[in-house]
Amino acid sequence: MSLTYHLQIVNLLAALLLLISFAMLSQRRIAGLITLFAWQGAALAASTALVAWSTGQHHLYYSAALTLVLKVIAMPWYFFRIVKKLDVSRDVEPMINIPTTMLIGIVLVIFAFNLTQPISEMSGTVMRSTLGIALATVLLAFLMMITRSKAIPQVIGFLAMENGLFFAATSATYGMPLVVELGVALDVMVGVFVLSIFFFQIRETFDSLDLKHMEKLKER
Amino acid sequence: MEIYWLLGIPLTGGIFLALWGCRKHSPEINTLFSLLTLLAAALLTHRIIENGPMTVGGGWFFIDSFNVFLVALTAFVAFTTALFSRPYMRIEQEHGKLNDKRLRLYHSSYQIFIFAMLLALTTNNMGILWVAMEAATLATVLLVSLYRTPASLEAAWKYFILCGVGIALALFGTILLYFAAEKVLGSGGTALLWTHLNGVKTELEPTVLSLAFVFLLVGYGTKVGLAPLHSWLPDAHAEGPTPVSAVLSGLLLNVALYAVMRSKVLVDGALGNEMAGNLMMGFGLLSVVVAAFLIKRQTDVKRMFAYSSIEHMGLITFAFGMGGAVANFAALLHMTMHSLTKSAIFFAVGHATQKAGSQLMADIRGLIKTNPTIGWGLMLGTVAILGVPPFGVFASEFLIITTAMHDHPWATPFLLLALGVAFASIFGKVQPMVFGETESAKLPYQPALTPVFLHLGLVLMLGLFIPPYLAAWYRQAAQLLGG
Amino acid sequence: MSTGILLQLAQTLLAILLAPLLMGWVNQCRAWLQGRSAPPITQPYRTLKKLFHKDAVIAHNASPLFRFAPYMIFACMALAAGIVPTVVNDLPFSPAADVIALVGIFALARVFLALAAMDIGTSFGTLGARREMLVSFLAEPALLMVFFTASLISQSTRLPVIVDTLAHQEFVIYPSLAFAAVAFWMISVAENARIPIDNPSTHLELTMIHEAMILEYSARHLALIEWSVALKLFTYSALGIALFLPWGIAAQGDMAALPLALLIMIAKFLLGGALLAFIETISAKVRLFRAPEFLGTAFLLAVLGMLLHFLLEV
Amino acid sequence: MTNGLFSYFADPVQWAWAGVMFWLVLGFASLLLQRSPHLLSRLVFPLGALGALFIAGVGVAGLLLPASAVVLPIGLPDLPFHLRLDALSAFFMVLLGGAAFGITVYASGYFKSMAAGPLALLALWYHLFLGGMVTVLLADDAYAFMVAWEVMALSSYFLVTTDHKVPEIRRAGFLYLLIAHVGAISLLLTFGVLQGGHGDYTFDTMRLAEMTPFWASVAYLLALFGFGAKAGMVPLHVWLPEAHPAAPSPVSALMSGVMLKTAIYGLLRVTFDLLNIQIGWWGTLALALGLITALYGVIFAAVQSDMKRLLAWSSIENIGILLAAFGLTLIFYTDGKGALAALTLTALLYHALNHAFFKGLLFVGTGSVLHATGVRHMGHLGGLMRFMPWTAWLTLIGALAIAGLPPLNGFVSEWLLLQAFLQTPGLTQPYLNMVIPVAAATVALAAALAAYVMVKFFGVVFLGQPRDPVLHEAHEASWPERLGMLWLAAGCVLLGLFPTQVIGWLAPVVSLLTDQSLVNDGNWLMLAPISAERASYAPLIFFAVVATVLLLTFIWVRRVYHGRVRRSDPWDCGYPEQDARMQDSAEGFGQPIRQIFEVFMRVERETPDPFSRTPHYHGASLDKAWFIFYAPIARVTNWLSEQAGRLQHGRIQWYLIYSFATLIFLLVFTTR
Repeated sequence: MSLTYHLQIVNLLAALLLLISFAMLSQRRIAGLITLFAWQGAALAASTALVAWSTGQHHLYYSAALTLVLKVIAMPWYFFRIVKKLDVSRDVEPMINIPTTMLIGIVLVIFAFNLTQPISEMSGTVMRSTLGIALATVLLAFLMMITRSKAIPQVIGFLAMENGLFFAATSATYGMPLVVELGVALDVMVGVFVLSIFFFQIRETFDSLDLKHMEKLKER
Repeated sequence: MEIYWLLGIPLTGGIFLALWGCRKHSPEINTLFSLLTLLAAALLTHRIIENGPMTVGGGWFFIDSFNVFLVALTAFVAFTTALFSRPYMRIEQEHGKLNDKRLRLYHSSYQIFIFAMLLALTTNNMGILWVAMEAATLATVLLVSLYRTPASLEAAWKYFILCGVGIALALFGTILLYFAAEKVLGSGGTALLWTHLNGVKTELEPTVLSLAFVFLLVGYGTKVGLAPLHSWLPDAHAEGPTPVSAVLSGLLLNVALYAVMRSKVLVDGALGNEMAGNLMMGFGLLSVVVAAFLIKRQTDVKRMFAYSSIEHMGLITFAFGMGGAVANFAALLHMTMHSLTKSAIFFAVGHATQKAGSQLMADIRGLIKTNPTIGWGLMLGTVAILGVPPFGVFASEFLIITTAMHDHPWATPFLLLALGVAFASIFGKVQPMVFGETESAKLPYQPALTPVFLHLGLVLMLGLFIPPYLAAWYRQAAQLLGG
Repeated sequence: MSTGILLQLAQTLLAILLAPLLMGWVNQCRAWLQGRSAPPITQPYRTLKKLFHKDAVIAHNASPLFRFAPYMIFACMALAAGIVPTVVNDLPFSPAADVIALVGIFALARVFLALAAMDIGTSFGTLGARREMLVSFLAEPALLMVFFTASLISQSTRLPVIVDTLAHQEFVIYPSLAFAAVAFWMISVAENARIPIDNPSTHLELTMIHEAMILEYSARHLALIEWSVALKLFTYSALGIALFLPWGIAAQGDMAALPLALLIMIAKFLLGGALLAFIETISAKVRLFRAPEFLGTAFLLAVLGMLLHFLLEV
Repeated sequence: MTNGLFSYFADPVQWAWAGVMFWLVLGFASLLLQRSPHLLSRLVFPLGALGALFIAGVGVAGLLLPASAVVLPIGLPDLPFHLRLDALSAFFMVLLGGAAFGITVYASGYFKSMAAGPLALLALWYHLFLGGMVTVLLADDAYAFMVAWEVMALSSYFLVTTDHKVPEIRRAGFLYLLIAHVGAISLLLTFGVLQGGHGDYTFDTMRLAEMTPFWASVAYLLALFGFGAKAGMVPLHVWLPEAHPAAPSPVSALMSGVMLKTAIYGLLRVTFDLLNIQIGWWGTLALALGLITALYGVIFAAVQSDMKRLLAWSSIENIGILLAAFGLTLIFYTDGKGALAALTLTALLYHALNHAFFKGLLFVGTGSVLHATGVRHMGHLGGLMRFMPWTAWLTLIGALAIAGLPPLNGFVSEWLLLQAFLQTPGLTQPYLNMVIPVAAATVALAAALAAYVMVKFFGVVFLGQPRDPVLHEAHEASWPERLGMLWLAAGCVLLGLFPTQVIGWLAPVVSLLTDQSLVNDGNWLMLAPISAERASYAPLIFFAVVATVLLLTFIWVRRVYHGRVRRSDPWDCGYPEQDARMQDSAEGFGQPIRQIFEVFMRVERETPDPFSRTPHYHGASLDKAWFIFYAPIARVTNWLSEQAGRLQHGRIQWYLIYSFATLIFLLVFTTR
């Protein structure tokens, strides 16, 4: 009986995840973006922990903790620092204007649900539509990367994508083997580290993090 | 046992070089570690020749004839590249393009990169495979931006973002794979082990696997450089230091394709239809054609050969897509030939550009006069990569094209067109670089040409004679890939 | 066989000796038709005699080829004359060269003449050589086509066989041969440097072809060339006769017919010469640039004749 | 009877391979001899020539002995090199060896003055080239064939670009290699069609493979394209007039004389041997292409002013004639007229052999001229007969032979071909009956034009007054060069005088391909292919008569009249001053042809204005095929590559969109 509660809560969290993705899609200010990213991480961690508790998959606790530490505390803090250091406060107007982006996003969500419908049918796990939501999150993050024309938002989009994947891994399949998850986490960490190096390099070379400076390499 | 050596040596090498810093002898040490890796690889290969495929470390590592020759190839090219990079990077340093800090970074991440690739090749776990691929990307990102020029930074950024996204999609594919697998194998560690998956591939859920394969193909395909996911490749290959271009073109692409093939085997088993094959043929053909036409407009020599890598990867993918004993055999052969030849070309090009102080082909003239060995190296390498016998690249192209004509005639016009255009473009641009008059002086130092001619010699030999055991590997591997 | 050899030699000699006579006859007729008082019919012989007795004057830079050419040309023409059946039909040489080879012989002679003309390196020599080759490259295939028509009818490219079929089988009317005859006429006019293509009796620089080539020759060389020109005319006439009115040529090996054949032959030649003179008189020389059109027409007619053969006679 | 003589050749194919190996060793040895150019020219090339002679000998043996095969331990794992020496290969080996011997002997004198380093490389490529060609003839599986084929192309490319400092030569080499490569790919496709599947590429399996007419035609067309590209068939000929002149003369001689024949060999091999069905329209197509090629080639040869280009164009003409003969053979063969097919095939092979000799001779002749004067443009030559008589007279033989004049060899093959054309009433399709004699007319026209071309070539280069004062210093060719030319000239004469014997040697080849052989109805000195009644030609009698008459006349003139000669200035209608510039220039000599056939050309003229102090005339007749076929291709390619270039315009967002779109597309595509 309690399962249904968890189920509902996890579904709620999933919905929250999706909502946050939309919010990120519409968010112009970088600071806000980072906050939203942190919240997304939090939701993810919560859902992971819940799944772990409800299904007794103990290694999921680790990944929940990992998520909490990395995506809710470390990275946002780190990003805030970078933003402060490089004082890049506002994002410029995105490539496609917000309402259009939203519309596209909604279409994507429907597409994702349709796509995962047959799979969710046969899913043995407690969650039914979480896979769909995960895919939707991934696609929305992808969309966000496309629309943003500055370095940091793009990276945040990238990490949001990672979140979606994590959610898929945990909720739809009770988590990958631990080694894999650790590896993934390691990669993400290193990735962020490398990125931060990049930010400084780019900054000192182009004295801005605007991607429009980085369109020199092309076929002329 | 050898497997641990194989992985341990480059890892320690990376860490050691990172800590050791940039002393006088770090290039030599780099070479030394690569040599040791090569030895370990040789031992492993020997072992495999002795007693066939094996799983090591509780099934975490799996070596069969498919990946063992890739391991050997990787170790070999890594070693020769290290040989080449020793004098090359020295000169770069003298030219003041690099300082000690970056050289240290270069050496350590070079080793890490090798480690990542070897891990990706030898692991039995699809998840670890993904991790290793991502690690390889991360290791090379900073190498691409080593010069800190705007161009190199831009290239590195695109490389990172595009490959990152791609690899993320691949992760989703892996998750789906796991999702399908755990129903059969039960959750836990074993569900991602390729050997287990391969055992039960017929029982895996087709719809999920077809979905998974799309993600895996798009994901790893980005790293293979299949059009239209190839956009990062020319930038990354052209802007990094030449040794890095050599290993990227010669090795990383192979590893990515290896990942695709591992998943294709599973998907074919599960679906029992041509879906995966057709997708790969489509991507391959598209890449060949697009690359050929893009080659035509190049002015930067490294960029041009980067596109040529796309073309050849497309050809290999196409061949794998066709499937069947002959095509797979040809594709494996072509993998080998391409990495040997392309790296050799990059070595020669590296010296040439270093001498001319520019990568623009218009600035490089009359090599045959200023330095005959480099000139002939470049000329013969180009001829080889363009698929002119008796060089080995032709052997595989021969098999691929004839098989295509026999099994999929509709594809051959595109191949004919693309190969013709590519030939015209590349040769037409290389010829004046090698031949003709020039007033530039001779090369001031002795270039490291052993690697160039070692590779070309091998390619020439393989074009005329393939040792029986090598052929045996190829055949087994082809079998394994569903020949 | 031995009689064959004898006949062959006899006929060849006859041709060589009588050729200038034909030339003389044509000139005489021309003169009559133009109302001039004619030179004696033996005039060509006198000219040859005179030329042979003179000292040869040769340009400083003449190469051996220049002096070798006249003999070569003469030899070729002699062989040609030997192959074409004029009086008798059974000739031992004739297997040596069929009609295609005959064309080859003419070509050989022509090439040598042209080369000799270019040897001295005068403006006129080269000009003449060029024009000669221009005329020939259209005339030669046309001639070949005429021969083809004849040999398609007779299933053979050997002249004796052709003559045999046409003269000694039962009489058939071949429309194709009519076309061929017209073509042949135009060709032989061009090949023998007669009006309307060329005028043998002028040295007008701008119009001459044949004469321009032999400007530098003198004395015995010139004599040989003039003689071979006469021989060429003779051979062409003989060819025309053999192809288009072969009746009267003695069939293989009946000696009885010989005297008659001889008479008929002479009559034919007289007629032919007169006809040539007549046509030359009534027609005017065409501009050089028209020459290709003229010969192109001949070529077309010849091919047409051959097609007609396939349409009507097969 | 000769069997006994050659019986101790255990296995000709092995001897042939040994010859190839010998050449390869020689080539790589020459790299070591870089220090001593004398050894290179005095030792390596003569040895190579001996190798050529040996190959020719092996070829003769192969003609007399039954076919022999060998499998080498190299090649692909499942596909070692299969070599086989049957009559067809043997004949072409005789051709190759015979021509290559003379040319290589010549080369040993020609390259005397070259610097050591380049000479060593040249020697390497030269012998690789020879070896490659022989291997092409020996190959008995697709892989060996393609490898040899491309080695031949590559080495000849490096030979063509020997003088790579000159941009035009680089361009020529590039064009050559490009078209060769495209042709090679289409050959690959041919073999792809022919192969039995599951990677069995030996010719034996191809011979057995059953084919539907459709696929057989596909294979044939691909082969025609591939080999046509190598042979210089219009419109794939554009590389030939560029590449052949660019190469050093002995190499041009090899390429024109021998390499082009390998394409003919391949065409015969694929059509008559590998494909086991033939279709009539193939022949008609080949015939048409051949005639076009022949006419096109000779017309352009007539308007050239560079002597080597002129010869190159004339090679195109001869290839056209060979193609036409090939087509006619196919027509007869598919019509079940075995004997006539045999006749035509004989003509084809004979002409191939002849062309190897006289074209080789002419090219090396121009080589000597080039050495003596350093001039290729005929507008600056002339009067060389007086300074280099050997070269002149020997070249004259070649010129007369290629002009198809009796009693030399060129005439024999033309005679045979025309005879074949005359036999068409035997055919069943009525339309062919009519078309083919017209084709004969075209061949005759081409032959006549060839005579025009040769008069121009020889007359302008060797006769007349030197158009340039420097020509007075022109020196005669060196002895090895003379010997080489002598050999080739002797070939022209002998092949012309003894056709019956030659046809006897051709018999095994002909019977191999057409299951019929040509019976000579005449005796040993009379050639009568069908029947003595129908046609006959006896070059020996012919020659004897001409010679005797000539001698008699000469003696008679000398005996009866005095032989006095007075030297003076040329008369030339009494014009006072004579000037070398008053002779016809090369352009002038070609002018009538240009006027008549201007439709095929794009003519560029710049005529001087009447008042200019230094009048200058320039005229060039460009090949229209280039503008019709190649320029558009280039344009389309450029346009496409521009479109492709737009994909790559630097904005990372767009790149992401590509990935995104691809992903979505695939997802939709797969789930449907």
